[in-house]
Amino acid sequence: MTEFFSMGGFGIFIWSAMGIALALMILEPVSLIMKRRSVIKQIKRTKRLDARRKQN
Amino acid sequence: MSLEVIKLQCQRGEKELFSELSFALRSKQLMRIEGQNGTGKTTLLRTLCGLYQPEAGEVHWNGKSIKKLGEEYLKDLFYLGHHNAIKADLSALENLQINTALAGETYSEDDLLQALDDIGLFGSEYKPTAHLSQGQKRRVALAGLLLSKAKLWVLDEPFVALDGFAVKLLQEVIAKHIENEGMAILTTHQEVPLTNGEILSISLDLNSSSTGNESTSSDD
Amino acid sequence: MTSAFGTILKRDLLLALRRRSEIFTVLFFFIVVISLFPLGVGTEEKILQQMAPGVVWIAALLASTLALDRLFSADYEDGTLEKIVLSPSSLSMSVFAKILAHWLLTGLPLVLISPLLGLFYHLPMDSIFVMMFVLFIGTPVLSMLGAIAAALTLGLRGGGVLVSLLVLPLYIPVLVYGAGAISTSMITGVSIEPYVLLLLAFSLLSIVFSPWVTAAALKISLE
Amino acid sequence: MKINWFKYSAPMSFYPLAGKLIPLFWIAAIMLILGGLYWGFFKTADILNDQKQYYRIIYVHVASAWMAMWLYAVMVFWAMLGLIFNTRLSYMLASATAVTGTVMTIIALATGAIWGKTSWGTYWDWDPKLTTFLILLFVYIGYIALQSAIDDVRRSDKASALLALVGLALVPIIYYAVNCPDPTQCASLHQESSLKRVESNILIGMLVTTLGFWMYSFATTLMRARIIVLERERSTTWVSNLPEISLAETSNSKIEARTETRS
Repeated sequence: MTEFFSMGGFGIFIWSAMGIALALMILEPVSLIMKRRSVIKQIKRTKRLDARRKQN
Repeated sequence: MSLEVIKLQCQRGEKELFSELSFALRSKQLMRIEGQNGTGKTTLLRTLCGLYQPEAGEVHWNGKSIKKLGEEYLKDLFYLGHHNAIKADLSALENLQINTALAGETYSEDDLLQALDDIGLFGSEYKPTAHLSQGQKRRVALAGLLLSKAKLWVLDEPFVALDGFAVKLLQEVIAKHIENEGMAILTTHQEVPLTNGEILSISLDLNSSSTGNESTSSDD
Repeated sequence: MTSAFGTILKRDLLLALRRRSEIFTVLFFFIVVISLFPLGVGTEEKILQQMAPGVVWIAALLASTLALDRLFSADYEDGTLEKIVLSPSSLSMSVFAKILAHWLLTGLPLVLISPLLGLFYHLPMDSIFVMMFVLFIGTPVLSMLGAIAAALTLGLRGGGVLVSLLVLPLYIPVLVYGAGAISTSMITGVSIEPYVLLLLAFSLLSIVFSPWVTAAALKISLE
Repeated sequence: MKINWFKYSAPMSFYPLAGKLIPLFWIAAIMLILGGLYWGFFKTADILNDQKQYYRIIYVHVASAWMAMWLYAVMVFWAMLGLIFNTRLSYMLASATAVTGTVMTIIALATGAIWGKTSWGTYWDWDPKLTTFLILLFVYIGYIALQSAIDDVRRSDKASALLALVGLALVPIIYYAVNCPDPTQCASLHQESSLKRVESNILIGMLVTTLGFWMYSFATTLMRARIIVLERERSTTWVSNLPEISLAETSNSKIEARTETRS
């Protein structure tokens, strides 16, 4: 197992390359989900304000 | 000569300014565009000049789309925007000469000086316009109107910053242009009395895409 | 057709004449940047000779982007740009006139002052002539490509920095071959012809296409 | 069968369609990337001797590098479509593609630098390829910067589309300049990068991973495009009728109660 992870001494490089790619490719969709939530929240807020304005 | 606006729709950002706007303008007609700030008067004028692409609809000049006419249309057009289109470092005379040359017209220096004199800039012809007052700068821009051979004048708030004398003068100039088979579109609150011609008016309202088009004739 | 071209060219030169300081600012920026390098990296003749081509070109790139910001924005602010767009003549030609004036005012002075800087860097006489020549055929590309970026960023907040960001990467081919030609000229027996031909090709291509693209960009930005 | 393409060019019909496709792309992306890497890590062990183990970086590096270039082409495609047909959705897709393209370029650069350390012993070598990707990154960033500097949506769409086109015209010239700084000798460079020389076993892993990266790019681009659609069309009725936007009954009555007590 350790032999697999060390990859003939190149393990640190290989795993850090994979790690960088993985980190960025997780960060991107996560940030998109968060952005989507905040946009929806914002739209809802304005909609709620509009609804209240109509009531008064 | 005719300008036709067909089902024009314009928007700024998310906001729709107007839609389904149609009207026609012929020789000897003057059109006043009314409306509060932010209703799209300037955008409409810029659309008529081809500076702004409408969301939908077309502008026709003599039956042909201005997009297709291109330079052909620009030859017949004089546009005066919010800015005076004059260079502060150049004199009134130089500015006038450059602006008429850009419009494709050449005049002798005497003609140019005469126009500046007529608009009340006698004595300031050779000064850099940076030293002129706001009203005088506007006059330099308007001096171009005195010389312009364009058939269609599109003027955005032409009376702003002018004093009583200049307002009267400009009214006369526009009236004369209309009488000479010309046409003009302007945004202003100022009355423009015509002796011979027709005044149309359009008003752009906030939150409403419909436009009233009543015409008042002062022909008789 | 040509009247708008001539009018705009003459007008821009006249305006520059009234405000000479703007030309000199760019020129002195160029000189100052070039003079700072030896102070930073040492004054050894060998190093300076080796660095000179790159330094001269990078200083030229920076100086030309510095001036780009004002290329259209002055006309935009006082409304004369609309006058030019609405003039019944080809907008590409008018734009070409503006870019040509811009090059005459900011590019050409750099070419003319460059021999002095060649002396700073101990360049041989032949290389100084080569440098002047490649600057002469290369700097128009800078003005041409720069005009596109200047038109796209017209009237934006922080437009000046944005112009540099957009345009500096696009200058790379000119930098590579412009500096390459000067370096090669210091090696005896190697022809600089390929470099010159490539630079000429870039120059011609940019002169043909840039005014047209810039005109399209201006129309977009004026809306 | 005739498909009404213009129907899907409208944000209103695009939004729900994209919403349905995104999970599918995610599933495909995860499966393909894991499959490709599994193949690369476990099925090619016998091909590589210990000195060549670092070759495994290639799966991610090549996939991201290809995507960085392809996504630029995709972005230009949408930008061009927008400029020609003036469809709003094309511009939205163009700007949605740009960010994923930037991420791919960064991954390609980072993994490329690590690859460089293992094979050449240095992280950065001004290798023509790495340099080109650095410039591609600058171009992507310039595109995004221009877009975010312009407030007016219409102008920002058109201006950035034009910039993307200019970039497309110039990137090959820049690539040539970086590749052949000496115009008399550049034919000799980069022969080794052709696919033929790559072991077919490794190639399979590379292609499968790349396909997975495509799916990933589709998924993130569509996600971003949906957000852009929401932001730009927020004032339309179809957006406020969306299930995710509808105000739940409970929260509605809460507000009513609150307003009542206040008045």
